[in-house]
Amino acid sequence: MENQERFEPRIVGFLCRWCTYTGADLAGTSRIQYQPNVAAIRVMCSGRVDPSFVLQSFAEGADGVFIGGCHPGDCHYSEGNYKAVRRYRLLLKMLAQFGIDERRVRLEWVSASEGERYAEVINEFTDSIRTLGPLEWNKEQPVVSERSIA
Amino acid sequence: MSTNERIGVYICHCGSNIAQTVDCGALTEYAKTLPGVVVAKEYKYMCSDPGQDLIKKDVAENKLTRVVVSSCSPLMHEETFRTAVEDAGLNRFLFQMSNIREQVSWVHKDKVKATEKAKKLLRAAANRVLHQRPLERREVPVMPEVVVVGGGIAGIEAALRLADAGKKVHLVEKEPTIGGHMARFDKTFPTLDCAACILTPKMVSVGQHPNINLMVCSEVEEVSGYTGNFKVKVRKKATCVDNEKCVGCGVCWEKCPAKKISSEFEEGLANRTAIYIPFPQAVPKRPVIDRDNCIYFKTGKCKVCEKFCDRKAIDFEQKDEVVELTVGAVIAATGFETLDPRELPRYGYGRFDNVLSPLEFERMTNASGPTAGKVLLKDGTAPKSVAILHCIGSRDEKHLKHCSRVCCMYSLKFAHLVEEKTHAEITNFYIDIRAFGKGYEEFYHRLLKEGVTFVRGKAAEVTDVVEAPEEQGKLVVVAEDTLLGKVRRVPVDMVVLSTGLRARSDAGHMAHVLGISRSADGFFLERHPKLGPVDTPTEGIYLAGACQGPKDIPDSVAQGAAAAACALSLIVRGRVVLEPVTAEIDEKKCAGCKLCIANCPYSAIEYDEGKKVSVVIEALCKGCGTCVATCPSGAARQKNFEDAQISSEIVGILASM
Amino acid sequence: MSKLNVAIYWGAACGGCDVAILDIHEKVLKVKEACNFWLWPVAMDFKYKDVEALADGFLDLTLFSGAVRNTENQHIAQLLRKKSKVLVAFGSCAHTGGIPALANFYRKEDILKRVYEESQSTDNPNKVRPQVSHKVPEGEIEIPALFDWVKSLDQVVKVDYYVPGCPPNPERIWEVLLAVVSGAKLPPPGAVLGAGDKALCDTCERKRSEEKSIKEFKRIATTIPDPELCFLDQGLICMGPVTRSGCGNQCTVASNMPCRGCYGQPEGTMDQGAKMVAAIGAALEAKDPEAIDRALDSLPDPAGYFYRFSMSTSLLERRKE
Amino acid sequence: MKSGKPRRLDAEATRSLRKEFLEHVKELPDGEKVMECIQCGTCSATCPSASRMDYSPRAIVAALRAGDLEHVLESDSVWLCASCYGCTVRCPAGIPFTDMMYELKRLAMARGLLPRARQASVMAGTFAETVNRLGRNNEVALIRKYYLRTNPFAAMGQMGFALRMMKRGRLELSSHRIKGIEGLVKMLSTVEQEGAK
Amino acid sequence: MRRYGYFPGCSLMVTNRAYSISATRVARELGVELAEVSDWNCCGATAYLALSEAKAFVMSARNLALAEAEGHDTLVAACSGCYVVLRKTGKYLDEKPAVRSRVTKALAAGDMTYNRTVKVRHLLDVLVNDCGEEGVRARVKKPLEGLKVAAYYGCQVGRPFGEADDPEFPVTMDRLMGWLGATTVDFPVRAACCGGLTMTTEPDLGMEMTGRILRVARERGADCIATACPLCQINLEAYQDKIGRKLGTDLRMPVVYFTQLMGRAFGLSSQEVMAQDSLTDVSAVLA
Repeated sequence: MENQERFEPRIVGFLCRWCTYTGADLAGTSRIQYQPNVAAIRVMCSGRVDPSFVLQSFAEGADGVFIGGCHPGDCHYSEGNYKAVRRYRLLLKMLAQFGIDERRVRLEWVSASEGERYAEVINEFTDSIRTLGPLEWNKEQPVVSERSIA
Repeated sequence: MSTNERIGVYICHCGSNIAQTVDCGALTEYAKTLPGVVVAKEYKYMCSDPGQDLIKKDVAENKLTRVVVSSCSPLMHEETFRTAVEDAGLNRFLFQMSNIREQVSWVHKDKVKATEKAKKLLRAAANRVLHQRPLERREVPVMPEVVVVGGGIAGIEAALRLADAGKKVHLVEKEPTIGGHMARFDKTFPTLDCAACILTPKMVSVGQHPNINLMVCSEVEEVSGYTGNFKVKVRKKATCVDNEKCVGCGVCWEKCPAKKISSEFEEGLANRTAIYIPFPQAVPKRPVIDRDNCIYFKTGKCKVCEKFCDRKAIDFEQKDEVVELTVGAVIAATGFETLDPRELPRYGYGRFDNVLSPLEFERMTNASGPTAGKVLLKDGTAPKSVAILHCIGSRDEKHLKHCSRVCCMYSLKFAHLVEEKTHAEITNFYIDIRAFGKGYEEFYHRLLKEGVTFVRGKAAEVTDVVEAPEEQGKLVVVAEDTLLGKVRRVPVDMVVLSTGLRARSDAGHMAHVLGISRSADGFFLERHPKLGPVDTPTEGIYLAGACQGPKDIPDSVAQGAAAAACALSLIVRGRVVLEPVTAEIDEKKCAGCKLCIANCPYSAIEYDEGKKVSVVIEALCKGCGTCVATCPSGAARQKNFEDAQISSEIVGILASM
Repeated sequence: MSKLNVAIYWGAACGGCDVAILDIHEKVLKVKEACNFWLWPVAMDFKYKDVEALADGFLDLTLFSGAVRNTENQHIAQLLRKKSKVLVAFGSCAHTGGIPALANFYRKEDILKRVYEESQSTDNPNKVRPQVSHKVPEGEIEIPALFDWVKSLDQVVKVDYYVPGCPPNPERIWEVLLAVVSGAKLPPPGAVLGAGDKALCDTCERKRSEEKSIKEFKRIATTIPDPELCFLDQGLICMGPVTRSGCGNQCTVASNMPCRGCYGQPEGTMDQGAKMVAAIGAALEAKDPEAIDRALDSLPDPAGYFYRFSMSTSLLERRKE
Repeated sequence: MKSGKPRRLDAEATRSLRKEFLEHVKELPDGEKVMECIQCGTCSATCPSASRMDYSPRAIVAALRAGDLEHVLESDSVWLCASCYGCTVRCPAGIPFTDMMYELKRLAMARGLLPRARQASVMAGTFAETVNRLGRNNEVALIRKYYLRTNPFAAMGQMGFALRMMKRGRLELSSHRIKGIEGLVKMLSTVEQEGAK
Repeated sequence: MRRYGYFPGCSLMVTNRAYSISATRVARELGVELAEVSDWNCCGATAYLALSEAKAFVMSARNLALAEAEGHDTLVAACSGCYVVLRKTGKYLDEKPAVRSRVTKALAAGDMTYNRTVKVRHLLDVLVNDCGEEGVRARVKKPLEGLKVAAYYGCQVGRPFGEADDPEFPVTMDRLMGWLGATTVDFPVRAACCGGLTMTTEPDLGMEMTGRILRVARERGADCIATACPLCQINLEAYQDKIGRKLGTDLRMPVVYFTQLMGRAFGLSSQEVMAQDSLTDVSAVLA
């Protein structure tokens, strides 16, 4: 294993501008180190995260998708995070039918003041995706895998 | 992807903040390979004038149509660069920023991996900018009035500043009087001015100011709307006194037969009546009826106050009233609480008579307080020895992790007052003396000269277990004198616990009402710890005083004035520019399923019965984008957060190098 | 006006689309007047070699129904593409994979095992499986190879137009044929013909509320729906909001049945299933994850429901191997 | 505080002792908080044994910072800890002092820095011996061996007590060995083979 | 009948059997079965921890695994020392993967597994909080009227995490004594350490610590000290004469287990609560 290059997961993050994105910035101003695998896309609210984006991310080759929103009760738009969590639970259920482990998508509440928590959550999520291994959905696969079977 | 657009990419070194972790040269070379990019440059400080000029020059010379800057967080400098792009003649929204400082160079050490992540983010931004559209910003008028929530010294200062500038201010206070904590203090550090002497004139000004609408016994229940146009619902609790008729003559509280009610203002060291004013200098000087303790409300009989009131100002039938205000700005000045010393049973508060909380001690030393300013033990005698215990609950991760900032100084003030009033032996137990303000260190030296003893060591407990004859009948403070490395047992007559300051227990609720965040310590979170200390992320909502973190009086006053200046600057402008992030619905695509209407938290979408489509009312839309995520047919679109824009970022992040 | 040269073919399909063509009733005679048929297996006897013999681009119009499931489907699709000026993906299966593409939720091996070993009507003690080539006394015969997953027509050849539906509405078929026959100016290639641009709700007359609050999902098999009220307001999943209009609301209005989504997604929808998750997921009443999951227990097969006709062209296309 | 001339320590040895200790401490839940000590002295003032310690709990952290752990381990300070957790409960920095004391005891034994309070280490050793043999403790066997190894004369002072206990049948004279002792021994030797502390 | 896994601990087998016997007995009165985990071993205790942390965890984990295998989700410890070590082991197993894997491996060597489903609780917590005021009061037949008790918790009942009560100023036993009809005296040293094993290793220190508790109990006018830990009990009762002699004061004081007082209030005989095992004169308390 030591000779092999470590699997570096490719993870897309969707961060709400008010809480998690600001919390991620706080991790930066506080110089808290974490793993570089999550690249963040800023949205105004976790309620803006269309499940289509999650599917698109997997289809484009993501190994994991992270969604960050405000804690329940703290949404800048009052209830966007509740909409996000409802969609998220249904999405997980549907992804399971596609054979995608539900641990590959995570919705977490990280507030603007939780820079340290952001780093912890990202590290933990990155490690868990690393354990799950690559998903490689976008890798071209043969349509006929074995000639012998009709 | 082929494109006619001409993108310019600018990589900022941010001195060495970015450059030491991200290979900016490689990033610049990489930028040149991206679709549509015709110019890619790196510079030491993109946000500086020469940096911005670089963009402006390139837009003209290279006929750029889009601009990308890789630098700090957009929350920091997006506006700076948008303005530069606009100055160069492009629409300000044909610009995209990628955050390679806060989310790359400051959080990763491995230069190779950090550079790789910076490339991903840059590629996402360059992809996205191709899908961005020119947008117009919406201007809306700003309502000229301001609500100040909380009538402590910070709120008073903010209200007076605004009112003096000719603006109408609504000052909302929960208690029956303004004045806050400061009204309960005797002296103030380090100058030892009498708190009442400097505060009460300001309170009177508030009460008399024609531009101030003072609402006591009132609470803000709801804040809606947006910058410049907030609707604030205030509940005015029934006080059972008609303030228009009442002149504050005092006959009602003199006659009230319910006299044994513990006074909140006096920390329970004195009693009050059921109809009362908290203290003689209260503003407004109008009594309120405490319904829980009023004999009439408890038994249906009494009404003594009504009988004696010749102004006919008593109204037992009075009901709560909800007032809706329309204002341009809101200033939160809701203050703090002191930690309840019962949380730390080791110090014996509540078990021993002569262990006092700081507010009890403030009242005791106050000339108009329950002991007329005398420092007395429970048995009425003067203490011969007093211990003052610093840092109770503060700097303690099990209670308040933060330093409460004011306790060292108020402890020194207490020591001085005890010395002045009793000549008792005084011992301070401290961890570090933090005398950081103007004249504070000098005050510490004064105390040293006065002969007050300082033991460097935090008190571990206060006990009445006697280990030596001299401890008999005393309270014993146990602490390690860390300078000597020796545990000391100091027997005293009285202990004052300098408890820390914490966020109010209703701070979570208030934050929710105001739509603002709190920091880890529970206090309200400012927009920027250095450059926006009284701002919140929502323009038009400002913070003043200890609701943002522990503060002494001068800092609270300064913040009150600063918040007033911020609010004033907003309402004097008269108009405010809103970010164009609102949703719109393409009537060519909308099938009228109404799912967006069900999902909008602001009722900002209406159904047009004629066209059978849903329509966004832009003025009400706050731009969360939930309807866009919901819209099944792609008819709803969020400006500057369109599906295609977000999708192109996903592609950018995941494309292989 | 010379007659048009036309081919009609079915790939992996049930044949319903061919029947739908016949459902234009007596108008079919008008079609006959305007067209020469060169291939229509369900109606007439032609051989592949007859088609192979045609000059490239000889056929003016080919209607290809059915998905692409095996090497034969692909081979004929490629052949017809070569011979046709205009190739139309006809019906849901050719358009988006249709019902056959629900197989994409299973591994090929599992499907073969089920069909050749486990199904109740199977008697196959030696577990014989079809082979791609097989020797018989007459020589070696070839059987088409099954693909790992089902594809839409445009995933193997370039398609000019799409006519959605399971099956397409006969009225729409007639309009399409009329347009081609009359030589009218056709829309740009890639367009969907015989369907509306908006979602089905546009043409649905049911009353819709402005607050959706779904406590649990009901099943059409055990519920008699209110015929006036939007299905979603009744807790019944209706694919109308994420499905193109044009079907004539035969299910939602005429039959009191929720839309099953056969017309595919409207233009602006990124992914039929994901959008359904977004739209109805957000409309649940529950707030905490456990309560949400309890409500979702009443929806045992969301993917099957949301991608009943569109699996091949969905963002993920298939189950992870 | 320990008096006398400060001994010049071998710099490398000092560093490695400190490093090893910190590594071990950081493995404790909240162990890393030892770095956040604010030297307030709450621990020492709480500790019932502090008056007899050369290095009070606070001073131990100070010594750790100064690279002076060796002196701490040569003193009997850590052996006076009665494991009452008072310091741990009160420490405003959240340092798990009691667990840290155990760590220091183990380190002292491992390094052969035998303390003046030899009794405690003998007690620990004797206790472990008994438990390893029986699976459970037997007070009589424990105390008997302990006194034999430390101060046989002191045992004489305990005679009255023992007699009173015996009268009430409160001395377990025969040893109970658990049934699963074989398995337990295997488990413990697995740990030993792993080289775990 | 509520059923809990029960871990008596070595010292309750003979030396402090009065505690275990009275505990089991009053528990039964309250409808609680303390089902002793079979073939348990030493918890890993204080002294063992000083030698090898890893081995101590394995010792503890074996007991937790036994309880789990017998289907218990709660393991009740009567001895405060065992309670702390067992609970600490649980915490490390939960929080420290390295400890978990080492312990798992060691357990496997003895053909055992532990899935971390057992919660460790103290006997005092269970009898007071699970049985509740009503449950206890309903059993009281002979209220301990007039009895002034110094409720002595010792240090480890609520420490270091204080889940069931305040770690510095616990009140559980005071509440219990009230239900039994007794009163408790103001007892500031309620959670002070008795000295534990220092009584043997550092006798001067141990006697100082134990002596203080006895002295304050007398000063505050207590008729007896009630304890919830065998080590506290033995230190307080066995050394009181010796310490008294050393200090030149009379420190004599009955020292009993809280369970013995419960038993008496429930109407059990003094034999049933093992009064005969006491070294102090308990006639006025347990008679």
